[in-house]
Parts: sequence; C-alpha cells; structure tokens
Amino acid sequence: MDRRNFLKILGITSSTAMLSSCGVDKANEKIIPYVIPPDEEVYPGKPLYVSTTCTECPANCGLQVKVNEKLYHEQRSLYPTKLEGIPNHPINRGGLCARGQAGLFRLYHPERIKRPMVRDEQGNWLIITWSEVVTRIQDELQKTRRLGKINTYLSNHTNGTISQLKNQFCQEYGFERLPDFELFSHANIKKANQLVFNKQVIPQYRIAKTDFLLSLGADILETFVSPVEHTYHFSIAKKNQHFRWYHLEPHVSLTGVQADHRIVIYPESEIIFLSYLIQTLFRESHQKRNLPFKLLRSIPTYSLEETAQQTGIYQQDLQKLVGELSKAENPLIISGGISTAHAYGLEVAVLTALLQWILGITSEVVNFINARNYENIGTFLDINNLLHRLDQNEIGVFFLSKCDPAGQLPVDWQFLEKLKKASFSIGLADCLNATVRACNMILPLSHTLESWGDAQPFDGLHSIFQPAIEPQYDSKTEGDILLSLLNNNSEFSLYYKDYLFNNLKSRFGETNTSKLLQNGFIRTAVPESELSINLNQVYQFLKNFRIPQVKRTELLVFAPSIRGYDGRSTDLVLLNEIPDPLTTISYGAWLSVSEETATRMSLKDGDEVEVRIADERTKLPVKKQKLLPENVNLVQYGVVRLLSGSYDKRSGELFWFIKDIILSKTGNHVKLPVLSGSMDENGRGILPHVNEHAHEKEGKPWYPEHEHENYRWGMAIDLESCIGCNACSAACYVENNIPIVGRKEHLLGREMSWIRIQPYVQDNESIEFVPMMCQHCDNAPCEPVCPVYAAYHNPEGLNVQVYNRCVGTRYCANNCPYKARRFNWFDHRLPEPLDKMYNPDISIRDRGIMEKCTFCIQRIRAAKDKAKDDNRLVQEGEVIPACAQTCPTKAITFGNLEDKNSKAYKLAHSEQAYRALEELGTKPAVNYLGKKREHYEA
Amino acid sequence: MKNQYRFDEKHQFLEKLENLIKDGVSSKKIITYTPYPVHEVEHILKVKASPLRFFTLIGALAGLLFGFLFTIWASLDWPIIRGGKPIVALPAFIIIAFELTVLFGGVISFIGYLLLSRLPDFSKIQNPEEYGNQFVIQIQDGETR
Amino acid sequence: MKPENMKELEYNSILEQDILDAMRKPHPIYWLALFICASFFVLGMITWVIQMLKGMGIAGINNPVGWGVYITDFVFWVGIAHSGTLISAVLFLFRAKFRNVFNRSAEAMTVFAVMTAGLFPLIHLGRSWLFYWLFPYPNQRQLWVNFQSPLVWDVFAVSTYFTISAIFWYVGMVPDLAIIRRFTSGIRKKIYSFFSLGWTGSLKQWRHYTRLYMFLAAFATPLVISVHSVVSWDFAMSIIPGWHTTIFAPYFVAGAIFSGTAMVLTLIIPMRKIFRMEKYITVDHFDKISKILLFTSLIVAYSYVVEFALAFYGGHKFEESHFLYRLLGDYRYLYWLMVLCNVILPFTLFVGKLRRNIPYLFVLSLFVNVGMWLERFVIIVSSLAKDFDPYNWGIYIPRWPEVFITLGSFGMFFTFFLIFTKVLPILSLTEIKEEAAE
Amino acid sequence: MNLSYRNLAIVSIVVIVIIGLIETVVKIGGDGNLLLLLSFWSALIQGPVAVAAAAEVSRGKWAQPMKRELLAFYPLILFVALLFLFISFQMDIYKWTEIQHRWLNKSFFISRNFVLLLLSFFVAHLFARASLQQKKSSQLVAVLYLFVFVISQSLIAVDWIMSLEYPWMSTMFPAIYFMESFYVGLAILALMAVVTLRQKLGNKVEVKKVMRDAALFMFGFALAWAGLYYGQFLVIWYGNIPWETSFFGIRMEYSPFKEMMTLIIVILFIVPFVGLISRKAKESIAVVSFVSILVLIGLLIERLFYILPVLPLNAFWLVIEFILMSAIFWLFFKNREQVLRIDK
Amino acid sequence: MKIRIAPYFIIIYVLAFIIFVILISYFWQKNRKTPEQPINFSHQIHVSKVGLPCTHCHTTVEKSTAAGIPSVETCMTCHKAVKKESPEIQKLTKYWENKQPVPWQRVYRLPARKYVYFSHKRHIKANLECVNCHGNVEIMSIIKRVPKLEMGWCMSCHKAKNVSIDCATCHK
Repeated sequence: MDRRNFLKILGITSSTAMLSSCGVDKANEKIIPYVIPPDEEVYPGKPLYVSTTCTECPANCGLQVKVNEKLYHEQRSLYPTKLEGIPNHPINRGGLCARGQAGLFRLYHPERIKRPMVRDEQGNWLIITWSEVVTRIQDELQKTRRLGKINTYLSNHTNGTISQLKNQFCQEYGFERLPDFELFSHANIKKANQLVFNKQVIPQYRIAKTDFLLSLGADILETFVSPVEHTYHFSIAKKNQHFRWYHLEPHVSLTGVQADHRIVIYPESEIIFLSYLIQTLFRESHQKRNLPFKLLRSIPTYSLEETAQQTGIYQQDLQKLVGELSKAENPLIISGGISTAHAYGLEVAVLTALLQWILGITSEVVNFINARNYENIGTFLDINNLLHRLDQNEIGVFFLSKCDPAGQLPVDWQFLEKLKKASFSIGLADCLNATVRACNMILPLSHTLESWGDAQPFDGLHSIFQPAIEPQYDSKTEGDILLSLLNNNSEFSLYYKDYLFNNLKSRFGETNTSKLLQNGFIRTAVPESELSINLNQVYQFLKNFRIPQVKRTELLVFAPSIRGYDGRSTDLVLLNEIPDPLTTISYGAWLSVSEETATRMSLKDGDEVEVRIADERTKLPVKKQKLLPENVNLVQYGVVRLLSGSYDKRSGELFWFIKDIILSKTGNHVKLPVLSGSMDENGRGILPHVNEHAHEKEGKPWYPEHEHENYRWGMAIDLESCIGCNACSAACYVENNIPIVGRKEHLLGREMSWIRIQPYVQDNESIEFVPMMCQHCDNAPCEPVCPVYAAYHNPEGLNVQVYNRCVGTRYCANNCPYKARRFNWFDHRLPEPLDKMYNPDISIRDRGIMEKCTFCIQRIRAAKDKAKDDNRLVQEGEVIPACAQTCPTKAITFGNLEDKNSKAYKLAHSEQAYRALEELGTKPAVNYLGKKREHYEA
Repeated sequence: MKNQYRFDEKHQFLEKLENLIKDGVSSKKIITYTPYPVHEVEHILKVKASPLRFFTLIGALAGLLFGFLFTIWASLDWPIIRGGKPIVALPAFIIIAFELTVLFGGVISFIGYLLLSRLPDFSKIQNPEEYGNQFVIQIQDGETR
Repeated sequence: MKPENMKELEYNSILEQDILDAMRKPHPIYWLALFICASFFVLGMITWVIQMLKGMGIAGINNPVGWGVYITDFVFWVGIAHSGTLISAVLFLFRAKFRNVFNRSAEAMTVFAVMTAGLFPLIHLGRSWLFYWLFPYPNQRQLWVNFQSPLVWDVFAVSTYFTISAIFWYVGMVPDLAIIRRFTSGIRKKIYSFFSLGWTGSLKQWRHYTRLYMFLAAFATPLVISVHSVVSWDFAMSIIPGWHTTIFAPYFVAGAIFSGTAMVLTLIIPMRKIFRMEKYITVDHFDKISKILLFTSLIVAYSYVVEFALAFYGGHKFEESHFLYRLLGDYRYLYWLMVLCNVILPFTLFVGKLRRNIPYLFVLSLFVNVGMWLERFVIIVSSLAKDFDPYNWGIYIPRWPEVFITLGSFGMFFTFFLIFTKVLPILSLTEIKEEAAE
Repeated sequence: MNLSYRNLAIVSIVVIVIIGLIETVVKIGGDGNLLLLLSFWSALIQGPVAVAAAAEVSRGKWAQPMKRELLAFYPLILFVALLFLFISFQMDIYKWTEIQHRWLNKSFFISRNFVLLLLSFFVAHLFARASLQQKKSSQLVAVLYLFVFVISQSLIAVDWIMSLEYPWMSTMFPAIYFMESFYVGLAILALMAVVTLRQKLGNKVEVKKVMRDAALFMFGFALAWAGLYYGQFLVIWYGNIPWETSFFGIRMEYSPFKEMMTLIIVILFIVPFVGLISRKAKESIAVVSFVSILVLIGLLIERLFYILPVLPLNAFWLVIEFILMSAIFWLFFKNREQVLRIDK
Repeated sequence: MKIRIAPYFIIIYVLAFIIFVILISYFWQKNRKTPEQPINFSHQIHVSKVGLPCTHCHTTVEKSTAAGIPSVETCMTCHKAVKKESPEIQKLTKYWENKQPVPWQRVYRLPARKYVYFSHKRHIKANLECVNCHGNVEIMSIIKRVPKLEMGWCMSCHKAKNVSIDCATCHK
C-alpha cells in the first residue's frame, strides 16, 4: 500500500492522522534539466505563441498556438496547450469555433499513425522505414506502368505551395491528380455562378455589409463555407438597427433560430418561392436591374395564394418579406446547404444568383474577386467517375491523402470494395480512418501543428503553417513525402521547408515572407474584374425549366452539424463531450423527430426506431425536437453516415435528403445523454423578457456591500449576439483542464463543463441561448456554507474555489442556484498522449474536489504579474478569459467593474443589462444583455 | 469501633435515623448506605444542598464565553468574506456558543461530581463494599465529612 | 410493578435476578443475530473504503442532486438518537415515572445511534480522509474553520450531543453496575467494579448523584432540541425551495422524536418478550409512549400542512412549482407512502385499544421508521432535483454503495445494541426500586 | 358587579356595537386599531381555554383547580368572531386586495376566518360543558378544541398578520403565533391563581401548586419561544433572499421598531427566563404575577411590532377600545359562575 | 487478589498510541529525508570556492516562476575543461555524451504543489534573498531542504511582511 492510500485509511481510523497535512503527492520526483535549452525564450510563466492556420475545415482560420514548457514523462519539452484565433485575422478575427478549439485533440490523438506500414500478402501490417517506403512505391509504379494502369492522386481540399508540388509530382510520375475531395463541394452554387456570371467559384458573402439577409437553407453560422467568418460578420450586422434576416429552411438549424424571421418552407419548393419573389419584384418594379422579357417569361409566375400553398409559407410572411426586401439598400441572398442539395438545387442556385443580380449585386456584399478557394474541389460527378474507373480496374497506384471517402461517402456506394480494386492504394493521414485502414500502405502524416506549409483561404489571402511542436512520431509532411519520392531519397527531412520558403520568397519576396511568418498571414492584391451576367446561358438553362411536384413525404434530412462537420471531427472526444446546442445530446447518434411524428407514433425520447430506405436500414433512438416541421426527420452528418446517396447529374451536388423513408418502432429503448433538464424556461428569470417582472419583488438584502481593492472582475454577455455555437465551452475545456467524463457519466447527469449553453424554447417558435457559468455573486450562496473556507470571495470580486482545501461536502453545489459547480466524481484523466495538452498554469483536480469557472484566474494572475513588474494596474483588455477570447461574435466582454471606463462596466450598467435569477439577491458579477423588444414582436 | 444498623425496609431505617438524631447523635458522625436515593435522609440529617451547582454554573458560563470569544477571534484572525456576510456573524456564532455552553457545563459538572463524591475510589474498586438492598446506618467515632 | 403485599427487599432481589437472567449466557440465535449484524457492518465498511479509493462516483449521487441517501441516513440516525434523550431527560424533568422502564435502553439507543449517525457526514465527504479539517484544531495552516457553515455547527452539535448523552448514560448506570458487580466474579467482576468506580451507595454519593442527574437532564433537554434544529438548518440555511423554510427546526425536532420513539418501540417490544420483562414493562407504559408517538406525529402533520399551504398562499413561482413536484413529480410514490406512514397510520392511535395492542404498535413502529426515512429522503432529494434553473434539473437513483452502506449502518447499530443487552443492565434498577418504594 | 348571563350578553353586544361604530362610522386615522385589538384579544381569549384543554388531555393535576376561571372566557370567542366582521369594511388595509388570488381574496378571507372562529367557539362551548360535567368524552372534546385552536390561531397568523406583508412569508410564523397565545394562556392562569390566593378562595396549597406549575411552564415556554423566534430569524438572515428579508429589514433598521424588537426579546424571553429560573421565584406570588403581567404586555408590544410598521394606529381610540375590552374581560371573569351555568 | 486493572488499561492504550505515532512518523520521514543525487554536486564548492552567483546557473529565477535547473550544456561550458578527471565530472560528461539530461532529485518540493502557484520572480523582485528560504546554500556540500515549505510557513512571512493573504494568490 503506497503512502497515499495508507494515510487515506489512516484518516478514517485515527485522529492522529492530523500529524500529516499533505498526503497527496508522489513521494519523491525528479526534475529534469534540458540537455540543450531551446533557442526560444520560453520558460515556466512565459509561453510561446506560434501563428499558423487551422485545418479542421476548408475555411482555414488563422491560428495562434500557445506553447508551454513543461515536464511530461520526465521529458522537459515544449507542448502546444491551447489554440486561439489570430486577433486581426481577416477570416476569424481572433475567434475560433468549437471544432477549431478541438484541434489539439487531433494533434494528440491516441490513434495517430506512428510509423509507415504496408500490407503483406496475407494482409497483415508490416512496419517499414521511409526508405523502404520510397523503394516500395517506386517498384509499385514500375508494375503499374507495365500493366498500363493509371495512377491517381486524390486528396482533400489543398491549395498553396503544396498544390503546386503535387502537380509537379503528378507530372513526373504520370499521375492523374483528381479534383480534391470535399463532401460539401457546394457544386450547385459553383455551377450556378458559372452559368450566370461565368465564374465557377464560391464568392465571399459579406454579411456585415448588408442590411437585408435572405438565406435559403445555408447554415452560414455552422458549416457553410466559412462559418466563423460569417458569424463574426453577423454580429457586426446585428449592430445595425435596420438589419433584417429572413431564413428559410425545411428543417430546424442553429442558424435558423438565430434569424429574425425563421420561415419553414416545404423541401424543394424554394424554387417556387424564388420565382414568386422575382416576378413580384418586377410586377411591383422594385428591381434595380432589368431582365429581357423572354427570360423573365421563362420564369414561372405564381400568385400569392399558390406560392403560400405550394411552399407552406404564410401569406403575410411572404408579403412582409417582399416588402422589406424591396426596401433594402443592398440586400444579400444566400442559398446553399440543404436548399441547394436536392433535385432542384441548381435551379434554386441559379434563381438566387439572378435575384441577387436584379437586386443590384455589389462586390460589397457578394465578393467574386476574393472568391473562396474552391476551384480544384471536385464534385460527385468526379467521385462517380472515379468509382467507375475503380470498377473497371483502371486505377493503379492510388494516393489518398488526408481524405476519408470510405468514411464519408454514402454507404450504398461501396467505396471500400471498389478501393480494393486499385492495384496499390496508399493512404496518407495523421489519424487512422476507414479509408487508410483499407489501403495497402499507410504513410503517417505530421499534423499541421507539426509541419510547415501554407494555404490560400481565398484569393488574395495567404496564411502559413508553422510547426508548434516537434513531430511526435516517425511521420512526415505530405510535402516531404512527395519530395523524397521525387528525389528518390528519404534520408534528410525538412526538404519541404526549404522548398516552401523558396516558393514563398519567389511569390511574395523576403519582407512579405517574414511578415507572413510573423503575423501568420498576408494579403495580396487581386485584379478587379467587372461582374457581368450571361443572359443567354441563363435563358438556355431556364428554357427547359422544371416545375417541381412538391409532395410531402416522410423525409430523412442529413444536415451537417457544428460539432461533426462532414464527420471528420466526430472522433475528437471533446466534440462529443460538448452537447449539440439544439438538443443538448452529447454522445452517440440519434434521430430528431417532430412533435407530430412523435405523437403519431407515440414515441418518447430514446425510443428506438428503424429507418428504412429502399433496402438500406438502420436503427436509431429518437429525440423529440421542438420547432422541427412535421414529416421532417433529422440526423447529423458524421454521427450518422449517409445511407444512400443520389446526386445531381448536371452539377454533381450531393442530395441531403432522402424521400419516402419508412419509420417503424423497434420497441427497444436507448438512454440518450440529454443534458438539458428542460427546454422550457418556466419563467424562472433567466431569460431577459421574462425577467422584467422579477423586479417587483422589492426588499433589499441585509449585508453591506463589500469593498473591492482596485479590481472587481465582471462580465457582460450579449445574448443578442450569442448564437449558441459552444466555442466558449470548448475553449474552456482546453484552457482549464476540465475532465472529459464520457457517455456513462453524462447519463448520470455528471457533465463537467464550466460554461454551458442553455437552450430555451420560447412559445414554440424561437430558441434562445444563455451561456451559463459561475456568476461570481457578491452574495454567493455557495460561500458561507462551506465548512473549510474552500469557497470564498476574494477582494477582487472573484468567487474562488481553493481546490486542495475542498473536502467535498458538495453543499456549495447544492446551494448554487445556477448549478455552476462541478464535482470530481472520479479521478478523470485524459489518456496518453492526450494529456500532453494539459495547461500547466492550472491544476488537474483530483477526485472528491469541487471545481468551477474561475474567470480564468490563471490569466488574471499572469496579467497582474506582468502589471506588477512595471508597477501599474492591469489595464482594459489585458485579461481575456478563454471563452471571451474565442467567441466568434465577441458576445462576451470581460473587464474590471471597478473601472468606470471599462467596456464591461458600461455594458453592465446599460439599460438592457440584467442578472440571472436577480430576485434571489445573489448580486452576480455576470451581466446579461437582454434582447431588444422588436425581436419578439416579430 | 463503628457500630452499624441494617434494615430491610425503608421506613424502619428512617425511624431509626430520626431517633438517632433525637438522641443527639451528631449527624456528622452518621453515614447511611441506601440502594437508591432517599431524599428524606437529607432532610433528617439537615445536609446542605450539594455544591455541585457551582461547578455546573461555572462550566456553563465558561462554555458560553469561550464559544463567543473563540468564534469571533478565529474569524477576525483571518478575515475571509463568504457570501457577503459580516465577518463577525453573531447570529451564526450563537449556535456554537450554545453547544459549547452545554458541553462545558455537562462535562465540568461530571468532573465536579467525581471530585465531590471522591470517585473513583480505587481501594473500593479493589474490594467493594456491598450492602445488598439493605439500608445501612453507620456511626463513626471520629467526625467524617 | 410491585404488588402491594410484597416486601420491598424481596421485590428488589427478584428484580435483580430477572435482570441478571437477561444477562446470562446467550442463546445460539443471539450469536447468529450478532453475526449477521456484524457482517453487515463489515460489508458497509468495505464499501466505504472502496468508495474512497475509487471516488464518490460509484454512488448514485450526481449533479444537481449532490446529497442523497448518505445525508438521509445521517438525519435518520440523529433522529433516532433523539427520543432516547427525550425519554430519559425530558420525561425525567416532567417527573413522568413511566420513563424508568424505557430510559436505559433508550439512552443506549441514543449513544449508538449518534455513533452511527456521526459516520455519515464522513462517508459522504468527497475526501473522507481529510475529515479532520472540519474540526477547529490549531494547525500549521493558521486557518480555522468557517463558523458560519451549518456543517461546522453540525460538528459541534453532534459531538456535544454524543459526549453529553454518553455521560448521562454512564452516570445513570454507575449504581446498577455496582449491583451487577455483586453477582459477577473473576475478570468480569473486576471490570464491573472498575466501571462502577467503587460505588457504595453512601449518602455522600447519592446526594451529589441526584443533583448531577438533574443537571444533566436539564442540559440534555435544550441540547436535544438544538441538535436537531442544527441538523434541520443544514438544509434550511440554503436557498433551495423546499429546503429554505423557517419551520424546519421544530418540524425536524418533532420528526426526530417521532422516529426515535418508534425505534424505541421497535427495540423494546422484542426485548421485553425475549427477556420476559412483561412484569416491569407493562401495557400502560406502552399506552403512554404511544401517546408521545401520536403527539409528535400531529406536529409533523401540522408542518406538512403549513409547508404546502404557505407555498401556495404566497403564489411564489419557485415554491409553488417545487411543492407541486413533490406531490406529482418523480418521487410522488415515496411522498405518498411517507404521508401514509407518518400521518395516516399513526392517527389510528387515537383509538385507545390500538394504543394498548402491542403487536400492532410493533408493526406501526416499523412503518413509522420507514416513513421517517422516506421523509428525509423526499425532502433532501426532491428539493435538489428540481431547483431554480430548468437546464440542470435531474433525478437521483441510489446505487449499490448507498444500499450497502445503509445496511452497514443498521448492522453497526444493532451489533452495538445486541452487545449492550448482554453486558449491561437493560433496565435502570435503582430507579425502578425507587419508584417501587413509593 | 354581578350580572346575569343575559345581561352579560347584552353588555358585550353593546360593546361590540360601540367598537364597531368607532371603527366604521367615526372615521379615524388608525387603520390598524381593529386588527390590533382582534389579534391581541383573540390570543388572550383562546389561550386560557386551550390551557384548560391541555390540562384536561394530559390529565394533569396542575390546572384542574383553576379550570372554572380558565373556561370563563370561552364565550368571548363569539365576541371576537362578531367583532371580526367589521374588518370587512376596511379590507383595503391589505395590499393583496389589488390582485385577486385564489387563496387571498376578500370574500373567502372573511368567510373562512369567521366560520373558523364560530367553530372554535362552538367546540369551546362543548368542551366547557363536558369538562365541567366531568363527562367521559371531555378528553376527546378537549383534543378537538386544541385542534381547532391551533388551526384558527395559525390561520389568524397567516391571514390577518402575515398577509399584511404580502408577499413575505415564513412557515414558522403561524407556529410561533399560536404558541404565544398558549404562552399568555399560561400567564393568565398564573394571574388567576394569584388573584384567587389574594381573595383567599379555593384550597391554598393546590392553588399555590397551580401557580408554581404555571410558572414552570412559562419558564419552559419562554425558552421555546426564544428558540422558535431565533430559528425563524436565523433562517431568513442566512438565506438573505430580498423578498424574505424585507420583513426584518424595516423592523431592524428604523426606530421605534428596533427598540420594540429588543423589548420583546427582553420581556418574552429574558425576564421570564432569569426571573423564574430558581425554584423560590416560582413560588413567590410577587415574582410570578410580575412576570405574567409583563408577558401580557410583551404580547401586546409584539402585536404592535407586527402591525405598526404597516398600518397607522390612533392612540386615543385604541386606548378606549382596550379599556372596553378589558372591562368585558373582567366582567366575564367576575361572573364566571353565571357564565358557566351550563354545568348545572 | 490485589491487581489494579485501571493502570493496565491506561498503559496498554498509551503503548498502542505510541506505536501508532511511530508508525506514522516513519511513513512521514520516508519523504522528508533528502534524496540521493545522481551526481553529488556541491553548492559549497561552486558558490563559496568558485564564487558563482546563484543566477549563473538558475538563470530564470528573476523572470520566471521556476528558478530553472541548468542544462547539461551549461555545466559542460566549464567542465569541458575543468576537473575533467574527477569521477563525478566523468558521470556528467557521460550524460553529455549520450545526450541525456541529468535526473536530479528534487529537494525543494511544495506539499501538494500541483495546487500551488509559486513564483520565484515575484519573491526576487520583492528583494528577498535566496538565503531567506533556501538557507545558506553556499556552505552545503549536499543540498538539504531547510524549511518544511508548509502553508503556515508561507503565511507567517506573508502576514509579517503584510502582503496578500488572499488564498487565490497562491492556490491554483
């Protein structure tokens, strides 16, 4: 029995254990110096910041990696411990989404591929060296030449230098470089823009600049093209009093509930709606640009009633919409996502483009010049083509780099089987996935945080990848692999760095390159070009215009989720720990059904149903979801794989919903980890407008105000701009070493998140999100009940929890009206090597200890330390908690409430500020800014 | 040499006792042994009320005082704000003070009792005196008590 | 009781004989019972150790329900303890003679129950091995405990309660030990004579003794009230609807005495049968004690009513919704069962016949024990399960550790009690003699 | 002066009418007068009967000799009931009358209280008869009366007093309230014992014993009262929820209320506690009568303490009303034989 | 027979108690004794004889929370030349050759230090001498832990110097 346990038993058997106060650490430990200290000035208390680029989705946000020096397994070394957005980055402006925050979980993923492997005849994996890799590939290539097969190279969205290198490589070895593989290729939008404007690109949507946003299906705040950017823009747009946002969708999405007017439209009927809009605008001559008569005539005309009847939109809504649209200065219409991912998606996209055109398109709102970098992303036409060729045994050596078609393509496309037909498939990936598992050879790629590289998120913006940590395994970057193949030599690595630098220097010159390395990005000028419409093409397209037969059937919708994206992020445990904002389900797959369906089939949450589609079938537990229209059943990409996929033969857009599905109860019941106890706020005084009559309860608390010296830390959270994206929660997890507890604990209701997003459904039409964390009350109910002073109030207005003083009575948690306190039921530890990401500035709590939000006290401490060095007080903006830092909409403002000029103070004393559960007299330091009235009149 | 009277019945015993007092035997010389407390004896022998109450009183007061002083001092020794309540929160300390009053009062009166009645008496532990259920009167030659 | 014609001396000696018979060599069944109880005790202890090594999580407690069965048990056992003091001290002050046959075992019960109860606050600690941080002892940290915390009040209240009731119990026993001493020999005699402190029964001893007993009784009476008030304030000091209510102190005190009295019946009725004490513990005694049961049950009922009435009187949203939840929510069955056990069944005691029907009283007492346990459970759990913020509403279901440890607590209690019945006089001899003499 | 049963009735009717007129016709400043009157005297009247009932139930010898004196006041319950009806003319003293609530609404308020008072009168009547005639059922009726007493006093507490402070509420409040009424009941018992001793009536030893027991119980009740009051205060102080603290907020900040508070504690707790702690004190007529009178005054102050912060009082008329009431009270005591003819 | 029981009871209990205490203090000592160092490095020589200032090796003491342990490289700057022959230095050079860090045993360990934030920098900036806490290192041939580094020890100084006694200053 080791000393610790000994004392533990002792503690209960005899009071003499009082002799010992510390029984918790290992008996004796080592301190390991460096052999050679690192060149960077980095030591405990001074982390290093490396600017690089996020690769969790094609948006490529700017990243700032916090690197700490710490001792890990008796190795003193540098480890990335936190990801943050680059403050002034043109895409994410310092913000970062939950997926971005979870990037570290990929870097330290237990399933990282550690060394190159190849299959032998029996199909067992053999570990080989890189030189063997090179030779092996070489002679595979020999073979295929003899066989006369074509070698192909498939990779995910790539651009920048590496793209050039690939092309070079493909030329040298006679590879055919296939268009990049992205599940969400937005093919219809590209196609439509090509039809209408001769530009096969996805433009930048400048939401900030518009005063009227009409979005059809595009989940702009979640996954659509560049969510974080859109979210930021959205928060700016909100500041404009006249900004209006109509969102039309056949299902319910996080984006939808943010719109001022969320309008449910029958699937596939957007086209009717759009034609109605165009025609009406012309009839009422609100158009800014004219169209030739014959073209106009080729667009079908619908009466108000018809439209309403066909689309399921209320007439008054339509009229209101038209009214506001025609009044708008420079409106912006975005159709995408689910509205373009169906049989009439292309028409929708084209009409959208047309509508945008006649409403006067400007590069202010729709920017084709700095177009998104989607040109070499392929469509499902290409995929289908590839599959076909695989079937024909035409493919020889097959490189699959950083992409997981096997995991993402519809089940009934049998990619795996077909992949086997390639004579030699080589998977390049950082983590194991379905595809690489099926390959003949696996080459471990270094994670982007371990490697050099560059990217081009959109035309005119270049950002860099810099290594923030030595490669942890025997892995290489794609560039290095290609180069070593080119030079037929694997010995010396970091070829690619030089290659990259030459390339960058040649492209941008010395100074810009160094700027690029310093800031993480640079902007370059892009030639302006006048946007012109190709009337004839449009006419040709519209001539044989197909009017959809909208018939309502039981529908299965596959929507991408803010947590899973196209499924690539679902194996990051953090993103499973954090609940889905709308249903608050954390782990596992589920099928969201409408209230109507639930009552019709008498389903309770967790009842299992069988979903039958032609011959494909799967079983899923259901969750009743408010606001979900009848007949629409929702599942998320990633958590559930697309069962049967059909696509648009013209554009190659994948269809997101499957018609005529059959649901049948299996009778089984699956416990769903639903974290929310109730979606109904019950007038508890947590939401703003409910709160107003809370003030009636007069009478004042007894105790005198306690004075604060210099600081009183406080927060203002703008519910106006909070979109419930959970980025704050993710950031908090990583920053504060919050334990990840898993499904079993969640089922018991033991989640550990310090900040959580509470969704509340308002009279069945809107959902409002309230980020809830420790409110750091002045009269905190949790403090006086603690017998050992573990919870107390410090002079700076923080409600402090002294972890190693806590004996775990849990009274504080019971007595906290916000239930913001979390108890460590077990010793939860991240498994190796994930534990490399622990933040050394804050403790890892043992079992039996209560923990909670500390306003990131470690950051406050650091700032005060710094301030003290040049003896002054901490200034505004010096301390930014992780949540506030990462919030894409900057909804959270942190500051010193003692300082009258601080932003936080001003907001806290603005007329729309209120405190949650104010009537309990707890005097929270967190102030919520209520939504403005007119949003409720709508 | 002390002489002893044993009785089986209480009333006989009491009569004898009264007679003895009448006969002018100093009550100081008399020791009685009874199977259970007999209050009449005290009246007959005119014994003063037991001084035990002073122990009790002192104990209780000490407890009360200590209770308040200790809590107040300890809170002021390291003043820590909790829930905005005043550092010296008397309404809360009353409870501690009360409990300590009872504790001290009780314990000290017990100790007082042991002192007053000279217990534990080790010699008697060795070889106990037994009188069964009888009522016994002993008359000492010398003065005891 | 003593027949008129009987001589005092012989009555006393018969009495002594009867008591000694009760302390004779135990029957095998006794050993069996002892073994079973002891093994439950051990089981509970083992569970506790496992819980400490693995973590609180193995129990069913969660967020929001941070307190569950453990605290319920704590309150339950403290409650059990109370009637002991009530019967021996309060009734002593009221000069209610019928207490004399109950008080010894009642006090024993008190002491053991407090010991059992005292464990639970430690068991429910997340870091039990640091329990001593709850005591205000001078330490190198130069930091004291938070005297504002109800839990610290608990520490004081419970430890005081234990000390005083232990002293009270012992003091009352000294003369009786002296009697036992007389009939034993060998090492047992040594032990008894040691603990009877060389008692002779001289006037000097008696006169202080009576005073002391009186004072201790006078102390114990307010103490018993304060202790359970403090226990109730563990909850009332919070702001949780269902916990934060002013009536809790008297409500819990009454409840405690209620459950305690029931436990006295549960223990004494079989004891009386086994040790053939019918002669001394008569039906009248039971009639009287069941009146106490009835009375306290009335107070408890009153509190139930007032709680609900005022929750709805005020029209305050939190209170209202909470009490609706209690009536109709997840724990409604427990709640109604509790009402049955604590109010409806005890009210049958208005019928005089039932008060004197001992088997009925026994069954009833069992129901009351269950009911009072449920009452604490319902109050503690249902209040936490649905408090202010709807997002973190949840429910709590106990898991095996709670079950085992609860069993263990019963095991501990009964182990001690069984031992008590064999090594100590189960009736207070001197007091019965005194009573008989009048 | 000796009056027949009928005359007594007439006198009391007259008094009711007078007070009624004062309260309704003679428009005066003091909204609180009637409420204060009722809340104080209802306690004084129901208390002694409850004490008698308790004595009956516990078969205690302690109050039996004074039973007749205690029961003398039970008819006044009816008196209170009738007087209460005048409240309906001044319902506007209650804030909640603006919002009609399912529990707090005028008509229901009046009716339930009136009915309950009538009921308690009726049961008291039954009890008085049964116990004076030494019926077997007397115990049962006594229990019944105690029930009604507790309920009606609690209801009075909640409805008349607590709802003045709506939405303030405290579950302890009704308990304290009826407990106080029993407390004064004991005080009156003691006083009567004193009086009878003075008048050399009854068996001296017994009566003295009664007085001592009454004193003893008062001592106990002083402790219990303090406990309950502290219990209520502590919970509210600790919880610190604004709509709860408001009650004590006013009463502990401003004069004269905070002085009143200390006065109450001194009178209802400290004085009886210190005064009656020793056995000798419990036996001295002077001490006991002093303490019991003080307790009565204490109760009055306590009721003032509840009402004054909310409602204005008119001292002059108040005095008059009180004199009238005490006159009636005295009359009933004096003519108890008339009142208790029922047992003949 | 004349045997006194009471004393025996007491004696037995006391004995048991003593044994118990001894047992604990044993377990206690186990982690209080100064550990064996891989190379017996003498501060006395380096400080008193050679006269190196503390900051020469503990470089980050003025700017970081940790004082910093000199890298093997730092040692080698001198010991490439100095005292090459001595066996201890041999050890050092061995570490250097096969590029291994020296596994020094930690002497100054805060109890439960994973919960404690301590910054050398702050204390140096407050003009505390190393000696104040680390004792006269210059005369220690084998480094020993002078204070217990318990909370009370910190507190007494913090109170005396009248600097922050807010728990959050040190507890993390």
